[in-house]
Amino acid sequence: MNAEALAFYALAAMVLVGGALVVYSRNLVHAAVSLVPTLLGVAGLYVLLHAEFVTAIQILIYVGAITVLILFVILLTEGATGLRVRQRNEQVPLALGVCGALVVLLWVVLLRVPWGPAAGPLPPYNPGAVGRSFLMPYVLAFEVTSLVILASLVGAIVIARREE
Amino acid sequence: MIGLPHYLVLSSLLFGMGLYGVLTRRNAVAILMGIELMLNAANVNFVAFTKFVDPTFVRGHVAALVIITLAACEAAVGLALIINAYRHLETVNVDQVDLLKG
Amino acid sequence: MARLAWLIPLFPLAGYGILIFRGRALGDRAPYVAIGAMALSAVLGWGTFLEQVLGAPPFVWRAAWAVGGERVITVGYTVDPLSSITVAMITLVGGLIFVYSVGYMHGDPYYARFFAFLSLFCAGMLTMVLANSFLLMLIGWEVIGLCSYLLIGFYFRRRSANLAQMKAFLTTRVGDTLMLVGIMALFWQFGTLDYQTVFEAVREGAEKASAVVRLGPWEVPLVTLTALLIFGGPIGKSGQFPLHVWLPDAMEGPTPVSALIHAATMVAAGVYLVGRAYPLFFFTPHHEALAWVAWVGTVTALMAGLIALAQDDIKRILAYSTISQLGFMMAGLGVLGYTAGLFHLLTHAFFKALLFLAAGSVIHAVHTNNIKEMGGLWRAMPVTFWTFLAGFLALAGVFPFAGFWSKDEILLEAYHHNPGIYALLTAAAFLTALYMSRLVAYAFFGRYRGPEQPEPDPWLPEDYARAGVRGPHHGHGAHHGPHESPPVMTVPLVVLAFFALVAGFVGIPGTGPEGGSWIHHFLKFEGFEEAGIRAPSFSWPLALRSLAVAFAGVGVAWVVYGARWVRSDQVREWVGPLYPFLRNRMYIDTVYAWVFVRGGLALAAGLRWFDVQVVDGLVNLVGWVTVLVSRLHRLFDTYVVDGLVNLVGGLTRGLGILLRPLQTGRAYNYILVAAAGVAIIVVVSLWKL
Amino acid sequence: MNWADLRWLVPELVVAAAAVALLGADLVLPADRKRWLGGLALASLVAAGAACAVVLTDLGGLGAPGVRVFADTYTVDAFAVYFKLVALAAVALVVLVSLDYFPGRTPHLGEVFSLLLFSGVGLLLMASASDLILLLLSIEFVSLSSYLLAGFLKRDPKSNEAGVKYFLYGAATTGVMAYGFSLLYGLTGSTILYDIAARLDRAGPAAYLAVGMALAGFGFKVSMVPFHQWTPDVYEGAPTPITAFLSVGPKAAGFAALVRTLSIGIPLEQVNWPVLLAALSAVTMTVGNLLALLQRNLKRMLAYSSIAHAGYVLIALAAWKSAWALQGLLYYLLAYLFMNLGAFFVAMVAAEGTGSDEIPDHAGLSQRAPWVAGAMVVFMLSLTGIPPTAGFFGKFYLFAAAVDAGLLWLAALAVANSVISLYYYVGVLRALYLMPPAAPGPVPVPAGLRVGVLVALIGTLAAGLYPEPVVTFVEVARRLLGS
Amino acid sequence: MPILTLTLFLPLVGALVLLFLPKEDADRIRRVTLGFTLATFVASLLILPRFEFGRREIQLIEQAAWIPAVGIQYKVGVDGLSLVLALLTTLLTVLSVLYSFRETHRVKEYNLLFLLLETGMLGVFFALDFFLFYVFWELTLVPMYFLIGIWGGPRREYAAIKFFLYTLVGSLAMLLGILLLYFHLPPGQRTFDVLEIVRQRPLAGTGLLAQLAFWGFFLSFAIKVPMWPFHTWLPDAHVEAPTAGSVILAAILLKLGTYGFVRFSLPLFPEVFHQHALLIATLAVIGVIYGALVAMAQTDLKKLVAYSSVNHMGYVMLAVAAAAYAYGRQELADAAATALNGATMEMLAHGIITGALFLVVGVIYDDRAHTRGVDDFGGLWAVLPKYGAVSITAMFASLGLPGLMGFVAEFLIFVGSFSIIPVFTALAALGVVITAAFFLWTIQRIFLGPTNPRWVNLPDLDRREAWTLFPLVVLMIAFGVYPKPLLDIINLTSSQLVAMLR
Repeated sequence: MNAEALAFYALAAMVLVGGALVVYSRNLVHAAVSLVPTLLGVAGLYVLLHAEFVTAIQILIYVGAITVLILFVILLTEGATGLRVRQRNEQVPLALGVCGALVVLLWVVLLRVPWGPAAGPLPPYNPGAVGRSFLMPYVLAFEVTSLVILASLVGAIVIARREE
Repeated sequence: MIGLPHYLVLSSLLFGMGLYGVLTRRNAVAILMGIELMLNAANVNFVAFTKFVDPTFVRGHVAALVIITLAACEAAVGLALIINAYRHLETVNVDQVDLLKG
Repeated sequence: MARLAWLIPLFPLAGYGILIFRGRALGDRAPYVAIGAMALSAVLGWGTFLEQVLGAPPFVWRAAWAVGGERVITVGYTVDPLSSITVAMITLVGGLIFVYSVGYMHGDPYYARFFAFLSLFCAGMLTMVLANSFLLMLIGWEVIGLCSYLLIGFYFRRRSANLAQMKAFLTTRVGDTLMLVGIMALFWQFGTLDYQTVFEAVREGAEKASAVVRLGPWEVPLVTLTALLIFGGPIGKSGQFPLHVWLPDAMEGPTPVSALIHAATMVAAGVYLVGRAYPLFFFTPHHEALAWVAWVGTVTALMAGLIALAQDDIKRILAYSTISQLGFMMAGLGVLGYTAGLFHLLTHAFFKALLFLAAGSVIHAVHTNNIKEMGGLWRAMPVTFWTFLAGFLALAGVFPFAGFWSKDEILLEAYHHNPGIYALLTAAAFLTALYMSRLVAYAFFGRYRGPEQPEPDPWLPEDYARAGVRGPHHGHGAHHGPHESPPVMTVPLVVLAFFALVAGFVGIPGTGPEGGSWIHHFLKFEGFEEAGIRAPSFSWPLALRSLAVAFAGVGVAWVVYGARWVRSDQVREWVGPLYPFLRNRMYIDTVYAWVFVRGGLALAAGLRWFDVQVVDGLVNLVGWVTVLVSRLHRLFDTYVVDGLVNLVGGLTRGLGILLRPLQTGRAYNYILVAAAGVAIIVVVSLWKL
Repeated sequence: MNWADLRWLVPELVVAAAAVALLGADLVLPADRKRWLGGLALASLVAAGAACAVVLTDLGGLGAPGVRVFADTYTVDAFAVYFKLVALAAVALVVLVSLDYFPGRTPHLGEVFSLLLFSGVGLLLMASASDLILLLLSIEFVSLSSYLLAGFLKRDPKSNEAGVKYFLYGAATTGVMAYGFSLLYGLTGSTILYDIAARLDRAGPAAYLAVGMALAGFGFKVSMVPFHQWTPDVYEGAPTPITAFLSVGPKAAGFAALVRTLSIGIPLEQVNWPVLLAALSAVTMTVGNLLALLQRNLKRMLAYSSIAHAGYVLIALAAWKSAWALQGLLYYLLAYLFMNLGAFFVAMVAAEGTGSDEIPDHAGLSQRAPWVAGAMVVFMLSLTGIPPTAGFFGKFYLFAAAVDAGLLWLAALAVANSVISLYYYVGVLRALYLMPPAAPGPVPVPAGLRVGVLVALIGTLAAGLYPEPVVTFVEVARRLLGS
Repeated sequence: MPILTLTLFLPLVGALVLLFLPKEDADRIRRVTLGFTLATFVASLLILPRFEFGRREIQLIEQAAWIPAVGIQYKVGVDGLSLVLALLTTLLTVLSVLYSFRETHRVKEYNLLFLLLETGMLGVFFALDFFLFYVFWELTLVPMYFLIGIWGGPRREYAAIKFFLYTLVGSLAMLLGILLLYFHLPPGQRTFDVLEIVRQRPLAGTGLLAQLAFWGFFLSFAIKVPMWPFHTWLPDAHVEAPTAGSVILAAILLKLGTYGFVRFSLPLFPEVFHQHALLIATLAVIGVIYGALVAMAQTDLKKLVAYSSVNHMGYVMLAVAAAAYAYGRQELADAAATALNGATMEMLAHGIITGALFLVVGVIYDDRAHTRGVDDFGGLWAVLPKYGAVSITAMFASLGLPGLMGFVAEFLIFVGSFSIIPVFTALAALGVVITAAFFLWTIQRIFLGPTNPRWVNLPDLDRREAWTLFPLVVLMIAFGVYPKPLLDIINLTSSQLVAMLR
């Protein structure tokens, strides 16, 4: 087992355990905090996949912004932890079945696909490649993303603002 | 050697977990967290595919970046809606928010 | 003249039009319109008749009436001996009855309406007679049926009249429908309804092997079947067994109506039609259609004679007598006595109209129809009595009255062609004399047994007010017993009595060429000659035999009702159950009432139930279930569509209700459905595709 | 990038600029002039419409092939322009009626119009996007602004609830769709539809998986069963103009994106999606109609009916091999725009007049607002598919496509569904015409709504009576889709 | 002058004019409506001088491009069949509107709907393009729904929606049939032109598809006729509809079904129709006898007349089935033409007679007795002599009394059909007796017998009512006595159809 594999399995464990806690934890704060290792694990995977720029953004936005936002809201709404009330709804068994089925389905199908060979090696410094991509074919996506952010923020502020 | 299937299995498990969270949580914020897991699963796929299938144009990276941004926007919008609803309905449990049904 | 014959039915029709629209304004003058129109028709009718007598060739005129593809359906009229003599008879008898009605119906609030209907009737009858195709014949045929319906129920406030008119129309309609099917069959075979073409085709077809229709176990030649179906019409209209039941009830109509329609003309239309369509009956294999006609006629003659014996209503007795006489005519036609049957038709018209009118005069005087409540009238009403007597003798077949000649012809033909029928007809002739004598004895002899109180007028005061007339004029109330009718009524009686005496003279041997009678010469069927059938010549022994039979009938009646050597109730005891059997008209009406009327109504009610409950619903089941389900869910909406629609509606609503719980309002439920949906979509498409 | 390519984006740019400008103007304008914002929005939409016409001319008219810009990620063709016009019309009409609706209900008028325009931009992008990333982005753009709009009446609990539900459901389906897109990317190594089509041949069963998951996102946008369940709740809870907008704008754009994705990106040889969609179409129309049958709330009924109509439109995809299919889809969505917006507008009038969305409470509206009620007759008949309305011609097209493609069973099912739908549509007319008025006196009709109803009415009737121009347009749009 | 288009759209113009009249001015609305219907009637009469009586084909064709992209055009024309039915339509609309002067409830909407309905009905008869035909076909449903639903009796909502749903099922089935025909034309020649499709018979020889299309059309027309067992919407609709609505419903709308059978089913699917002709004849005969018997059991006058419609339309269908059964048999051509003539004649006769009957019922129910129970009356003839005369005439016409129009129709149907399907026809002839029975019984219960004292003060027909009924009675008698002029027109189409079927 080489280092890559070792790193992969460690990160995978981190992601999955974190994810499980996010999903299972009765204490919502715990759940939110568990997001951090999960998202960081995913960031680690990005490193393994040579996606350094994505890793950076993942850590910045996800871990830095989203998780904090979520925690905020939990603290604002459910009396900090949400422990007072039942967190799980009545469709657990069904959900388990559906999710299990879906995962098995994904495995059954995806593991049989003869995934296409790479058209070449990754470019040496891929933040640059990402940048080129963003500026050349995906300039429109880039610009639209900024519009989306603008619209979301404006709307979120209007909605979230407490009115007199 | 860690290949594409490894990543796919991992992402599918993450996806399933996220979906499970979405499906079993009563709390809207918790559901949102499940959704974030699903989006991360998709992102893992995108980035993994970039390496193994489309290394030249790194479109997967672009997609992942876009999705991360969208996730942020969703979180902002969603949490705003949830907070506002909490102010008037005094709950964030989805099954207690049921003026509309039938 | 013949070219103008189309006007003959049009005059009364015009009269009808005028009377319907201007009748009330005309008031008491209304009859003049009708009589005037009738007179014009009579002039033309007699003109054409005389023309034919003088040897004018038959005249036919046609015009297109309808089209079907390349085919043209024509209507038109024929003037030939048969139609012209019948027209002459109708216009004469009709005109006299019109005149009589002026007196009889005077003061009725619907005076004009009465004459209007009579005029329409004459128009229809004349159309029917002059028609040259089954189509126009059928039109006239139904119009007279309609008028009969309207006139039977003329006193429309009377329940009994209403029932009688319906019975009449429906019973004859049964026959008419059979005839309609027969006409359809004719059209199918020959593509036309024109008499001439049809008859020629029938004659030609007679030689060829004709088509055969399988009716259950029997195979019937198509021609025969057609002829018999056509005969269905005459059976209904001419009151032949088994469709005779309506005719006695039809006496609910005013007496002139009984005389004109239910004695002289309309009921004879059936006989006329058989005569008119004689080739159709004759050119059947072995003349088998004619055999049927003969037997139906014979049975009718006998049956009606028997029933007439046990009736007390003067008009009813005459009605059964009419049925019986019509049976005679049919029998005559059936036993190859073409001329004999039609001859009897003509003579019968005169004396039966006479009898009815005279009976009307009696009723007018005594206000009852029951002969047991009359008596001794010969003194009070001499003219009526003597004319009635003339009619009676003619009917009974006493020499030299008209009935003697014509009835004898029939018996003669029967004797030659079918001895069995001859025997039965002789018995019927005996019965005729018997029941008529009974009638005369009860009504005119003995002492008056009538009530002092007349029966109530069917109209209410407001009817008179509405019609602008003063009300019943012939002084009811204080009444001094029976008295003679006014001249406007008695004069027609006298004229008719004259014809009842002389009309038969045209049948005296030697009046025609080659020693035959004139009527045989004038009215003859061409087919006989070709087939080598010769009419038997008059024979005195036979004539005397029938005369003896008539006298025997009169004699027996005299024994019981005149001299009363044997009391009638004793006779009643002797015959045991026969009397109630006959008195109740052999229970035929009763059976019909149960089977057809009640049966039909029950069937209708049953089907209505079926329609509402089953067809419209699949209901009691589904509708009930739907309602129940809907109630349970408190979702029943006021506008659920019933019927099959209800079923569908129920199912759809049910499905909707089943789906609805999925709409919980909880987002995570929805997402579960979506996720499961994705899984299912993928699995199914991978599995199936 | 080539700056000249921007000329194909003028409509999008105009609307986006206006949206941003509105935010600025909102800060400047005094409270009593805020209505001007609506005017500005309308003006920008009209300008964008004009720009669309210019784009069409630049393309070389109707008959010319489309252009692909930004390395094939964005396709501007007649098909796209058609949907852009439909989207602009939808937004414009909704802005028009919002002018009467929102003042007094929310102080944030500027944001309402701005968000409407933003989602308009999203719609324009959806119509043209030929790249998965752009597609995802534009769908999310529309979605995010829609979540906000649905929950915009902050003090109305129903609106709050609608916003939250819509958001949770939409975000979840976005997650599924994103995962599906990632698989498509992995299978082909590209996110551009044209490349995907060329390289999908190695995918095998995985293509079905990817398409199935992607359908979740599209299905959510067009209210296809089983991704429909948010529809009634959100439609009922959202402010009515927004409901009206949701029922036509995102739905039309969703169909545009779905059609483009499937027809360009997924070759029939790899994924037999018409059969799949035939089944979905059947289920969708049936479920929608059956549930609509039970509704007494007008908005909710229209929500289910909008599910049913999604089912009808899906016939076009099921009958894809027929030349009539896409034309039918294009025509139907235009018809649906007019008739459904019209129905919602009348619902707004009725709700204003009677203070309720329940159908029985609208009894006798024909006496109180005859013209509006008369228009409702046309809309309901059109939704049922009775001539001479646009809805009929649309159904005619779609049924024809089904018959042409040999899908008689689907056509028969659609017929049965039309009959069921008659029942509840006529139920509305029954209340309006057959019932005695619940209260005396005329119902006031605000000016904006009046114009809105009138435009919808004219559109419904005109497109039904003389569909030739539209027919010509859609025929060309079909021929040139993605060529 | 495009006379057909003018006739067709005059009522629509009238409807538009009405839109702009104030609804309070009921009198003016009524007069304007009457004016427009009269103008339409005159316009329809003006077709006659332009019509070439020697030509069997459809003539006076007026056409214009409508949606050329898919082969849809505006194309109208008339032949004998549609001409007479159009005349019937315009006449009866005038009379209905005249009768409806009594209506005081929501007058504007009422008259507007009538005008719309008239355009719809005329359109069905004139249209020569399937799409156009379908548009008009559906256009007749909507106004009728409202007429029943707003101005109807106590169960009006139920009856209206039942009518609407039932008939919509049929018309949508027909739409699928039309589409099947269209798509079996060779690509490039696809058109909805009726004449072209009839000429090509695109589904001939396609087996199952032709069957499906045939039954699609059948369902639509059979519901409209209505044939047994699709008839149950009819009694409800008739009973609940306002009088004028019943008149139009019975006189014209039912004819749309039989018209469809003759105009489309026969020439389009001769083989299939031939194959199922006996089945359809069976249904027709059941309708005849069943309708008559159920009518006999009714105590509601309107229901009685409604079921008598089932009975009479059964005759029409019998003739049509007979004509279909004669397909391919040269020697039966004339019989088939006769039957078809009879069928068309019956359509007209039933229109006129049943129209009159419903008016007659309306006269007594709407303004006088306010009851339709047959047993509530008695002796009315004494009180209302004019009314009685008209009613009795109409009833006798309905039961097929010679000299009145119903007879001509039934007679031609019988003699024509008997040559083709004798047993069925003979059975159907039984219906004549039952029809007679229930009408006579009705006459007896209403007009004859002792007068019910409740009604002794009822007024007789007033002038307006007389004017509504008078033309119908005149027509009944005129064409009953001499039907040839009418038959000459009708025969053009029948001969053409028969020639086509050889």
